[in-house]
Amino acid sequence: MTTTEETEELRRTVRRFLDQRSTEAEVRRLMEDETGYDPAVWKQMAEQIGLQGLAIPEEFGGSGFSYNELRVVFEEMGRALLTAPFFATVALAANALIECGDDDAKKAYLPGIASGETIATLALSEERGGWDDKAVTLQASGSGSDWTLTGGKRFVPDAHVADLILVAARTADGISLFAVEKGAAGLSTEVELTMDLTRKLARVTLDSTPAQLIGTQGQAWNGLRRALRFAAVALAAEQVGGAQKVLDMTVQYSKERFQFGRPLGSFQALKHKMADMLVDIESAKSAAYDAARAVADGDADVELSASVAKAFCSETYFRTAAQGLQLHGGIGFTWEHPIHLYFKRAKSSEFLLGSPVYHRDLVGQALGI
Amino acid sequence: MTTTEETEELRRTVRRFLDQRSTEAEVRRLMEDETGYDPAVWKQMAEQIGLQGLAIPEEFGGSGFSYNELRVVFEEMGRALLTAPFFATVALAANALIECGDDDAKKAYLPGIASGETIATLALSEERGGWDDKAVTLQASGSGSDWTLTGGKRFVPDAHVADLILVAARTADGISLFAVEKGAAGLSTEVELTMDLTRKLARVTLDSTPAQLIGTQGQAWNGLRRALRFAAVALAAEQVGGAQKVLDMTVQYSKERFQFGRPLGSFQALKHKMADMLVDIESAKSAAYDAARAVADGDADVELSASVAKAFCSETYFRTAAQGLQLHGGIGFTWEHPIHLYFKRAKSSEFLLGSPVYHRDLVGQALGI
Amino acid sequence: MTATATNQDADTELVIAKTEQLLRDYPPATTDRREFLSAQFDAGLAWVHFPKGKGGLELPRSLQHEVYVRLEEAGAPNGQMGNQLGYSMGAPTVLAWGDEQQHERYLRPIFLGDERWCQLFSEPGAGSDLAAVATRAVKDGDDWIMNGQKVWNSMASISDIGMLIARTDPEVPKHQGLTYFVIDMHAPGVEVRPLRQMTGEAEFNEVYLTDVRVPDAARLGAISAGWKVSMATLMNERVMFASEGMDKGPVETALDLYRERDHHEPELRTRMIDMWIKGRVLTLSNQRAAANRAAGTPGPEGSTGKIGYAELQQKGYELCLDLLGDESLLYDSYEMHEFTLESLKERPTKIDPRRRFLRSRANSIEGGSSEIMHNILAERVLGLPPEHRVDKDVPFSQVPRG
Amino acid sequence: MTATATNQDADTELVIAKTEQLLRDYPPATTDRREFLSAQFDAGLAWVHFPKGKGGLELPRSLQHEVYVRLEEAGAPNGQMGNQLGYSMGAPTVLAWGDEQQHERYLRPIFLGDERWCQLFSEPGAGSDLAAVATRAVKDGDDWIMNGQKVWNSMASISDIGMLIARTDPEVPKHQGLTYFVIDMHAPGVEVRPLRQMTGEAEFNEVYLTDVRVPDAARLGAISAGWKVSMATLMNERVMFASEGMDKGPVETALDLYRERDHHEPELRTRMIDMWIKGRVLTLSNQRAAANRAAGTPGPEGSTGKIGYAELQQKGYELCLDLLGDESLLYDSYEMHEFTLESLKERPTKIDPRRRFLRSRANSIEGGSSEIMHNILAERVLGLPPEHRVDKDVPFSQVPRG
Repeated sequence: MTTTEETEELRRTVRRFLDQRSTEAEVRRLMEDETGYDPAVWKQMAEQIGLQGLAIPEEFGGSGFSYNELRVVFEEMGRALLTAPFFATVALAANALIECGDDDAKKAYLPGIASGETIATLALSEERGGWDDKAVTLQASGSGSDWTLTGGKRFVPDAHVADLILVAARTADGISLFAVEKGAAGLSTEVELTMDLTRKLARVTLDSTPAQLIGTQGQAWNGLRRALRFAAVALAAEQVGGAQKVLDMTVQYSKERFQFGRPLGSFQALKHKMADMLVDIESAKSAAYDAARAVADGDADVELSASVAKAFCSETYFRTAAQGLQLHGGIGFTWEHPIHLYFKRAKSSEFLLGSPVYHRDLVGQALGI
Repeated sequence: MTTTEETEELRRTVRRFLDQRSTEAEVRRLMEDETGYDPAVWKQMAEQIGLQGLAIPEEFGGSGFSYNELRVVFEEMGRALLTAPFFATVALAANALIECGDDDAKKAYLPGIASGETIATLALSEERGGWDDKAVTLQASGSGSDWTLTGGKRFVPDAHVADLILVAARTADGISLFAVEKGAAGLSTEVELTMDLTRKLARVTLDSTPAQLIGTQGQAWNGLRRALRFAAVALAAEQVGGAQKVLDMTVQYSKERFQFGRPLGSFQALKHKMADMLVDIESAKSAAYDAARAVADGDADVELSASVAKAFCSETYFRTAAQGLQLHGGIGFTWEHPIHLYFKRAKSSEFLLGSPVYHRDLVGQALGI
Repeated sequence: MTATATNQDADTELVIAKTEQLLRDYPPATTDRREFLSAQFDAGLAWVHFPKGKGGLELPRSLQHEVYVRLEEAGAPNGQMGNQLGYSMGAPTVLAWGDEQQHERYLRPIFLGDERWCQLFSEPGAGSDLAAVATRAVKDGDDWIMNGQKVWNSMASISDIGMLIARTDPEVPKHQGLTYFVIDMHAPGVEVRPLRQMTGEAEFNEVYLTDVRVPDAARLGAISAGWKVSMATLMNERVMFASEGMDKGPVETALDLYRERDHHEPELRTRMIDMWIKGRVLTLSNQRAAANRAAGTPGPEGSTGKIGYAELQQKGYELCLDLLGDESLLYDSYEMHEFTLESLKERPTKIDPRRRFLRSRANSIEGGSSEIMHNILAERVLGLPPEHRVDKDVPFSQVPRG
Repeated sequence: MTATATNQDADTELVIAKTEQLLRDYPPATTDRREFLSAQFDAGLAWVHFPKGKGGLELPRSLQHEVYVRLEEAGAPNGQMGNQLGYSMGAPTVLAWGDEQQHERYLRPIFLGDERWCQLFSEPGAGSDLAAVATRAVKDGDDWIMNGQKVWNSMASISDIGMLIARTDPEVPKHQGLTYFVIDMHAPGVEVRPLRQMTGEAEFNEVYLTDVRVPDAARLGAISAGWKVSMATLMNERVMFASEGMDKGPVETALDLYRERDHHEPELRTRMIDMWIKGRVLTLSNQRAAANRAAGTPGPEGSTGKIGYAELQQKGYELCLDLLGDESLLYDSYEMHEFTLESLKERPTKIDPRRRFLRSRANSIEGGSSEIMHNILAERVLGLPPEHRVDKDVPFSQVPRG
């Protein structure tokens, strides 16, 4: 376990980088840009601070740090609304590979992710959405090492720029995981218009597309489910970072904005609302940090911790963003003010990887009720 | 339909009466008294203002007014925390008789209720509680006009002072309603210790107790269910009256109590909380008044209106009482201050006749979801 | 239990008779829009509570409803359509504060749709604190010269007349130095810019005023009486907000979505029921408020409606999104649409719930924020002590702003 | 990834070693309670963060935990038991503000349980506004004469010493005229009356002071320094409140009730899960707060704990009642119990959830109401402007009260 100082040093480094490379102007530029990220920044992230490989094991080209460090990176990215395929690559694809139980696949793909050469993602949901095994209906054809995929996937983060798409599909014995590489025959991707323009989601269409089986046929779900939960912990950290930023903006605004000859922040009703936001965010931090610790420590009930964090932090972020917008008054409702970007990120990240309603249900199952 | 002025005149009359006869000192005296009501006040209510018979049809000795008037009476009684078997007699027993479809029973019992001679109640719940047909398991023995009852009933308002207990029991064809009179063989009652000491609830034990069948054997449930819903509307009106009183007390206190050299009521956070209480109570009034109107008009969906009112007003009253207690600070937590009496009435009346959870479920069924 | 309101019955009969007479004399199918509306104005059926000769009959406002029900049934033109702000807010203000010439000048054109009106109150520095308006109007002979910036002006780009408050005296406390004008939106120096909102479209505008020359005849009420005059406008705005849009609202939308889908987590059923109850109770409250207003005994349920409306919209569309599921990750279009005369006419019946979800965030801000409404309820209804005011007795020019 | 806190490790080892030494030298099974505690005090294991010779070792406070874990395992007596207020609030205050004689006089008797302490701060007119204390202390030779009324004094009926703030100068602003005393609860003129609460029992007392004579030697800190001194006491109170009672709390009670019953409306499952999550997150927050305090980087999660605790208790026991169903219509006993030495010892493990439900209403009032905690978070953590203060620079005698 690292000391607090080391973690905070990492935070300062990442924040400094993002302050310069993920400015509001840059975020807005990428929102309008279909590609949705800046390759130069992507390269710097990998080469200058090694973010993509931070929590990838050293034997697969990473730095071997834990989720205790990685969550700080996601917190800062959430704070800066970083618009890049980092979540897709690191939270989804890298975790899916780490949990796939297939050393060849790890060796084949993780080093490229760690070095920043490979952008990757995970394709799970289909036409009706959903993030559990029932969401996967796409049927793979083939056997042994000879497989093709035909069908569609939706809500796939950054699939349109991915070099590697990990696809969950049905085979005889259950759910299997496949690797599909960019340019594969019959593969096409199409970006959909997202409410949150800072995270691109694409449709993936596969038409007899050759695919590489990862791990054992029919045995992928346990690993995938763990990877999805770990990704949810990363998302919870993002949410906490975004929520803290909204509170900071709101407190700042309420000190500078005068109404009735007084700063807004001197009105007790508003002060108490901001205090509630603070209580909410501090609680969310406790949930997110503990879930990250549980991933790092390999707790037996890590999936429960992940669901708690995803459910709690999702709602905290949304409540915070909604309240922050309200406290900004009219200006907060305009396109030109940044707070709506956080509001939309908050609402969208509620749904991504399963809504709070879904994760609460999982918690109930874990409690046996 | 009456004009607003007539209703308000009735309100003033009832309030004047209760201001004198149901003072806080009197309520506290009756809380500690197992009988739980003052027979002299009961007689005055019937003879001086005719409250018991207000909404009983004229042909059965009442004044033939509607629920539009009766709900005002319950509102005021809720406000004054009247400690008397009025709810049991008028809301439960009289409604059960009016809806029982048995003219002989009406003729036998309603005039006594209207004149104040008969205290009556309805025994439905049993050991496990509950307010629907599943709660009724007590099996009647007999046939024709010759029946006896053996078993227990619980949570029966004021059964220990009732001259007439209407008992729901199972017979061959379903649920039937029976009349059991005071002093009947094998009948005993025992007051339980209630959280809300202003409303007495008793256990009723029946041991081969002779009982008079009311209405058609096995056909009582529809009428009973309607009566329970109408009683719930009366309870909702009580809740609204109690909530308004709590708000009045709280506003008054916050104007008189100084902290930091200012009246409490000048602190914006507290002002907004009281404004929220107001919004809540005004909404509850809309629900309760409309449900009373629906009973008076005989709306086809009157049961839905009743469930809406019971669910909404229950929670409004509790929220209001909890917030009112909070705004009173330490003094509100003491036995000597009256606000805890409202708090306990609020919580208890949530459960009586079915909790908000139960009534919301009924609303869902009515919506077909 | 007998009704005693025989007067009321007679009034209702009169309004119905006059409406039917109007429809007989000017059959909608064969009568030109302006001609019909002009006749309606003359019959006193434009605003029945207005004085005779000024579009009204001096009868209770609640009876206007009887007119509209019958006109709509008969397919007659609607004098509010496309000019809601003029009809609902401009006209009552002109009537209350204008002189005879101004009544003559403005009321009929509003009703005939010859002049559309918009509202120019809010400013970047005057939101909840509306009286902090900084737009300056300086007397210059018989005219006033105006400079300043207004914001949140719906319809401004297609309006002819703007209801505006401006500061005519900065050296007195803020409420005292304001004056109310009805300005010509086509005058030189008036520039209207669309204001894009988080939904993508531009429902509102910003209005920049640069040396705009306004004749003194366009002043409504006395110099420095602007705050009182503006209250007449705002009172009518809140009535509008609290009652609008209840036809196909968030609850019905959610219920449709709920029924379209076959399975749901139990939590969603709970929330669906809860929301349905809240919606029903709000509707009942609005009905009660209307009935009490009609009976001349308005209660607080009038003021509580706006808070409840905003909350229902917001929570309701949040539920809609949860029912939509992952489709809520997407959006229909962020293209920037402006409000035009055409968009006004084709008033879309089905707006995407995700757009409504975003739009609902403004419901607790526009037309008096929920915080301001809470203050009003606490102070005016409950009689709690007013906020400590640092700007009350200080000249506006010396009040801290930011 | 290597730990750098080698100092910390050494400190921990020292504490453990000393504790084990104490247990060897004074085997709990054969050692008298007072003797053991006296030895523990001398070993510096009473309050490890206190100075040497005064019950401590000048080590981080967080290490006290190591002592208690081992003593409890070994069945040793507990020096806090029955005198929590003296141990947790009195001792740190005496240490911080008392002189050498007072350290000598008070610390050891607290730890040995020879003198039980209670707190006499709140008054009927000084609740949230604690500095509005009106109890008067007037100098009379070497003594002070006290008159006034205190309220919400737990343990007062069985205590020997009361921590009291009194007004010694009413002609200066309220925070400036207070002085702190540790008074003899057995002195003539001190009358303790039980204060019955809504649960039926009397957990607290009122204390009436009539011409109570207190020697100047019982004054803690300088004359007029009482406000600052009282802060030392209160800081420790909030730590107590935020961390207590998490063993068999409302969530576990609810889960037991949930599992005992076989069928439930789906809404109750939703709320059960939600409450369980809230409880878990609050526990995590308390752990994080403790870890940050131990690491010397306390964050706001310390101050947020009390708000969260109160809310969890209240909502949690509301859920318990819903799970109990109609049994919630009943109560176990409203008989008035007073707090006695006996009731202190037999600390009941299973209190009826309906009683806990009623008791929970005080959680958001006692020890700093949730409203006050919100002010603190807004002003001290978020740095928002303080409330407008009418009583700040005014002599206490002229501040409006009521």
